[in-house]
Amino acid sequence: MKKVLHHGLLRVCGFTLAVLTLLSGCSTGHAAVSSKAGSAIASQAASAAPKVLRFGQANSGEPLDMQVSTGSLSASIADEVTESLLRFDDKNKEQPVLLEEFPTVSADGTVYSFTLKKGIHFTDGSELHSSDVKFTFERMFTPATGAKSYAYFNMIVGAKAMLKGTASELSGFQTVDDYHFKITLEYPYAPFVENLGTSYADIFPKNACKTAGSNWGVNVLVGTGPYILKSNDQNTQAVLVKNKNYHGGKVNLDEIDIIFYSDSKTKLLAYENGDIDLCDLPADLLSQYSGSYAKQITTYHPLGTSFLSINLKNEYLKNEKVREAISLAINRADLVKYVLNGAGIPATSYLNNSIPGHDSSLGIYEYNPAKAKTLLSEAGYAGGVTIDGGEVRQSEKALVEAIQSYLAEVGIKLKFKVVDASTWSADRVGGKLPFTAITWNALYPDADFQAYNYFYSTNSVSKSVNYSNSKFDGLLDQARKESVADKRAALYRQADYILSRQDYACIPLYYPQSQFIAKPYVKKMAVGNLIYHFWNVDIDPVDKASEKP
Amino acid sequence: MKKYLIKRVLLAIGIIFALSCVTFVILNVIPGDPVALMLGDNADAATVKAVRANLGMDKPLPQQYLSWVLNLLTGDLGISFFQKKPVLTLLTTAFQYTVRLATISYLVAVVLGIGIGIFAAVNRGKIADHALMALAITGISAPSFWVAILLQIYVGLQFKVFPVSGLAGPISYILPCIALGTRYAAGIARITRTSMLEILNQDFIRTAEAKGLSPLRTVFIHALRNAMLPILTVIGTNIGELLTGSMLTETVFNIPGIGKLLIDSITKRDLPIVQGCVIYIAVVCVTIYLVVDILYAVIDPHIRLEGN
Amino acid sequence: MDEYLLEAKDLSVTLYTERGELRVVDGVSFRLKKRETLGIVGESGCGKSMTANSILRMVPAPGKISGGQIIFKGRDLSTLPERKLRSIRGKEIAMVFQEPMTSLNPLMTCGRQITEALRAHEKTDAKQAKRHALELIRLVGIPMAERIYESTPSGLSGGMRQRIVIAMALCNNPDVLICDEPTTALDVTVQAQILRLIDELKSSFGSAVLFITHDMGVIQQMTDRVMVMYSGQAVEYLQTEELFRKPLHPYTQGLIACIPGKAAVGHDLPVIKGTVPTLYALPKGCLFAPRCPYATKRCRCERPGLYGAGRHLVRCFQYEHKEASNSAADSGS
Amino acid sequence: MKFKRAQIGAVTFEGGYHNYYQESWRLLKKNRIAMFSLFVILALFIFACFALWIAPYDPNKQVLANRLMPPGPKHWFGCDEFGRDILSRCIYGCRVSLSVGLFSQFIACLIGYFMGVAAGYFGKKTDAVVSFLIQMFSSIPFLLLAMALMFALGSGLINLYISLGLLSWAGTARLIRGNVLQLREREYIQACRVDGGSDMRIILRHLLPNCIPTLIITVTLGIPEAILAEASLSFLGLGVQSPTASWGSMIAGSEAFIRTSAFYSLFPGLCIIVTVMAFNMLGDGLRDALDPKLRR
Repeated sequence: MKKVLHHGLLRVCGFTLAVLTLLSGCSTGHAAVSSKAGSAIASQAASAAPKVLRFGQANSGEPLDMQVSTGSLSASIADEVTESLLRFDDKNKEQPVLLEEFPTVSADGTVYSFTLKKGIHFTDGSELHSSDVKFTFERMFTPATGAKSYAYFNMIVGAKAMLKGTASELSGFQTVDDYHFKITLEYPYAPFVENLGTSYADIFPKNACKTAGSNWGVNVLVGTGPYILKSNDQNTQAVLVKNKNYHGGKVNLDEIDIIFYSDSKTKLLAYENGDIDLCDLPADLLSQYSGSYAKQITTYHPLGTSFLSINLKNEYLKNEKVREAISLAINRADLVKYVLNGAGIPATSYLNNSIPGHDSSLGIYEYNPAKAKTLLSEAGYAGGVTIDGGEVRQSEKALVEAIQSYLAEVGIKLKFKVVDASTWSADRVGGKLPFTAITWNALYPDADFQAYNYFYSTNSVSKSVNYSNSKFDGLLDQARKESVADKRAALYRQADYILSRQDYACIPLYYPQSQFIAKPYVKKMAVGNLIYHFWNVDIDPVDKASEKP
Repeated sequence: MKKYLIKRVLLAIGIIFALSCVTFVILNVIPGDPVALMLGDNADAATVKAVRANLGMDKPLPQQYLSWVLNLLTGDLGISFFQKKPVLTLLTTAFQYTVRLATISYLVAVVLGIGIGIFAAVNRGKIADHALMALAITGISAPSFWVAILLQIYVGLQFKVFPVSGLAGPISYILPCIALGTRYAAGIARITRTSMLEILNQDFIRTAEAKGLSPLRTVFIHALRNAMLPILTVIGTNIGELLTGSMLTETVFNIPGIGKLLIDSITKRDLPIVQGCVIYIAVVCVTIYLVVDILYAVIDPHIRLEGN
Repeated sequence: MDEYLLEAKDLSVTLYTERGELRVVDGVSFRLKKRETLGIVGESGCGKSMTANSILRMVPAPGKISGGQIIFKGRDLSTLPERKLRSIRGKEIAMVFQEPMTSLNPLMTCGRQITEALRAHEKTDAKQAKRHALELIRLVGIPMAERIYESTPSGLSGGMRQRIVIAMALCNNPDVLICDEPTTALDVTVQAQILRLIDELKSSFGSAVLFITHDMGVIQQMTDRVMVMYSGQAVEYLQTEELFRKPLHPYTQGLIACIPGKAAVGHDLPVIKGTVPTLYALPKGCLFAPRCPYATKRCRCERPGLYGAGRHLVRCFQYEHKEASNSAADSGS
Repeated sequence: MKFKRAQIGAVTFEGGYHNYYQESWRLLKKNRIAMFSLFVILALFIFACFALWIAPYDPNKQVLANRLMPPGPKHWFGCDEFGRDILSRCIYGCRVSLSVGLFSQFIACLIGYFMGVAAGYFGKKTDAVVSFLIQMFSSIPFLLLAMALMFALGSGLINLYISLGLLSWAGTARLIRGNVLQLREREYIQACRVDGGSDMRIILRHLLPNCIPTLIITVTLGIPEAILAEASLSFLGLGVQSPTASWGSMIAGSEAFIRTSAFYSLFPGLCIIVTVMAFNMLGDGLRDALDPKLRR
């Protein structure tokens, strides 16, 4: 007995030793999670205090190099530091930023000419030249970079050769002088200028980026944007400070602290507790806050559609009648009202209602369980069907559970697993997933992204959809080359109808509404489409002082 | 002695090696692919393949493992798939948080647990004893993540004094430490009480009383010292767990410690980090046990060095 | 009557157990003069140790002193505040216990356990305390006092440990030393040594001794007067010499008869038939009646009082008529 | 959490097995807390077995109009975010928790016994290998391994049994090994070996009965650990499959509504506490009753 006891005593000694060693080993870098500047404000007079916005969001866990990263979380930070040639404003309208004006396009739609604004400087002091733009695109197509979103730009002549490693220069990029350059495409591609306005085309300074090497986007990020990346530990927070020489005019805030919260409930608790000034409010928490915090909540409608993504190679789902029956069995109005706390608009077709090409004349999909049952027996499944093997991410769990219950009423039994994102991604890319739910967001108001990237026959395989309708594909191809906006919209309207009303190749559910919650002293905050931009936001020091007890 | 030492060190290395091997296999067997996730919802099979090759994931598993081990021997744990940072840096940062949280909450748990245990033992059979022990058994029975959530809402937000997340100032340690420490405090209180009762019934306590010593002195100097040994066994065996097992508490309180890093990395299949964490944890645990066992053998020569 | 150092008056101890209240000591009275040795003798479970423990109010947990007084130097120890009582424990009244193997703290050096007792009552510096302790260790007949002083009890034999306990008890020059079966757990040879030690120290320290034992030989050797206990009651008070010469109570007679050597050679050792009654079910009449060879009908119905005169009191109806006007309280005179 | 103090030594059945267990049962019966816990556990088992008849509603039936309805006469525990009856889900959740506890510990007990016996009985290389495995399994956090295994096997009840069972055998094995080391030296085992009794026979006929008290205690104290682990895994979304009701997943689901509908979180939480407490207290009682050292 005594022997055993001794053991415990010694174990404690051992532990203490180990801890001491470790503590002494890692005593550097006491990262403070909540902002030190926050407390500084309280101690100073309101007027003299620096304006600091504390923004809470999930940690992307990715670098801020938007060629390597894809998520909106990274973009919300990166876009304040690095800018693309053009950008989409809070109302999702594209505006030139680094350019004097919109680029001009040749008659055949393949050559674009650009004029850079003069006197724009990166925050490392170097001036923005055509060479930086060229470097940016060449970096994107160099395989070693590991860029992930090159598909938006690989119609540039020479891009594919670079990606294959057979060329080291982008032949479709012609530098005219320091401020003028031309880009040639392989074929006419209408959304090209829009793609240039996304974060994926952020322009990097050639020298700074080369010097930083593998640290680019990790510890170092230099751009032309309104804020400078002061620190980013990728763990607790990133700190941005004002770029005093911003080419776009005066910057309102002195500092933005982006504090990372992996759990949205914790984030909202921190907001309530006053640890942060601003954060997004997910739909599942809306009912908790819509009462007492109604005035602090702002809603907006991102350019997405939530739908049940179904695999047309599935034994049952390949039957069009089964697909229509599924659509008929779902009460979308109730779904939005109860499951989403009203944060959405019941879908009328696949394309989001703010995207040109959406047909506003269509009504909400019919809810008719009886008809669904009839269709099901017409399809030969009067006894019901069991569709097994679906996978759903945690974020869509509640939604699909509700749909599961609707479908059960008409005799369609859905069986699914809630899996983590990496399992889901891998299984979906494999093309074998029978069904799942997803919200597909466009980067900007154009139907090409929503329709082409998901349902075009070659793309739909890796989405586990396997939709292949030559008429649909043809309409999309045609629209890509069409430069007249109205004509394009008409083509998409037609394609959308085939996809979602005729073939039922997906079961659109709703157009999501998003919301953020901000303290009353946060002024002029607006979000256009998922990515948070702080171009206009300001803090009212007087309001803020009165907020503090 | 020397032989024993060498044997133990070799065993420890063997355990760490075996663990790394098992982790590697498990992580490569489980479904899910970091690359597909990395590429976002717009991923396609061709890009996935290209990026996999870029990360060296297309090579056969034994080769991947071998190169990982070779790098490990040079102190290189690799680069995170997602964050693109050296795994070692990420680990040391995260470990700071975990160690700080674990040490503080465990110290509090030990002091509180022993205090409560003694108090209950001295007041055996009285209402205070029953109440405290009922509390203790509730403490070890309540799921810690639930306690954490309740604390956040009903203590954190109610008083607006304690930050509900993160580890910034001393005050922000209070809630997570309570959430993490309760279970251990309760367990320690239970064993302390049992052990103290056993000792308080012994003859030498009566001798001490007969000497005219104060009750405080009798309880703390005479009884506690003798009762301490089983308590320390419990304290010792839980340390490893605490240093590594606060995943849920860290998640709820948004503390970027080892546990959270691990959960995040597992869900993303960020293999280098997961591997690194497992090795790190195994090294810490195995080292603690090794040091303890060696000290044990040094101090008490009677113990059979061959045995457990 | 200041010649009495310690006086117990009608002392009762009750155990409050879940199954009911047990009177383990029932109205016991005795007196102890300076330098005198009083023996308490009886079978195990008769309440003699409880009596000893109750003097310093050290009755273990479910038990409590439920009646009577313990007068020590004019103060009633049964009601004295705990803090004042502590200044008497180990200082003016000290105890030596039955189990030397477990009476010492296994994790503390012997020296420290002695100095602790010293310093609990006297403000002396560590050096002086150590000197005193070493002196005591030598006094109780331990060779290599220095070494023992520094060592924990783990390596010591029972006899050695008991010497340490005795040294500890005597360190503050107590007026009364309570020895609760100090030799029971020891070998016969060691027993004799310890008894001789107590006897010597008793005279050199001038303490009165309350000696509890079940061993009649020890009683004969050590004590001046004896109280015989049975089932929590005192059944006979008498001078030690009388105990062996002319015991009156049938129980005492039985005890004496049981001493080996007293019985005639070639006969089996006589035994007292039956066993001590369980405290949960005490007989209605005389507690000894079920085992008594002389028991009458009356013995089985009524409880006898203490009868007799002066120095000799007996709880037996046989001696009722010899009752004098004095009560038990006179037994010591 | 390793607070198990079930280190009871090898038992000697002086008065025969029968008397030993009779005596233990007598002691256990005297322990009011343990008997009360036993009663609670039996009640929980009845709930679990007859959930179909006891639960007032179908646990998966959604009535969106009843969303987050507070407790009332129709729904005693209220309704969740899909309008499902929380009481019914708690009753069905009992099934998950108890079965996870029982089956995982049964697996652990089986592996632990044979591993421990192999190590203690055969000694030498077998012992070295088993001791290595025991140490390996003890030097990595339980929950982490459980998570990894759940990822590997996929969520679901059977997988929960397997992964929790595979991970909690080490403690049992260590205790059994100690028991067997003591027993091996006993005369009758030696005699049996000399007589040429087969190893399997000795392991099953002679060693097993002596290890049963240890096994009973480790299983009883292991069940609450397994229940808590299941709750933690379900909380992380790695437990049972949707829409199966489990207390852990209910707490996870309730987290979003805890501010306005505290009852939703409260009931499954209390269910866990009561169940775990009952097993812990029964385990304490069993240990006191079965441990010969504690017998007077």
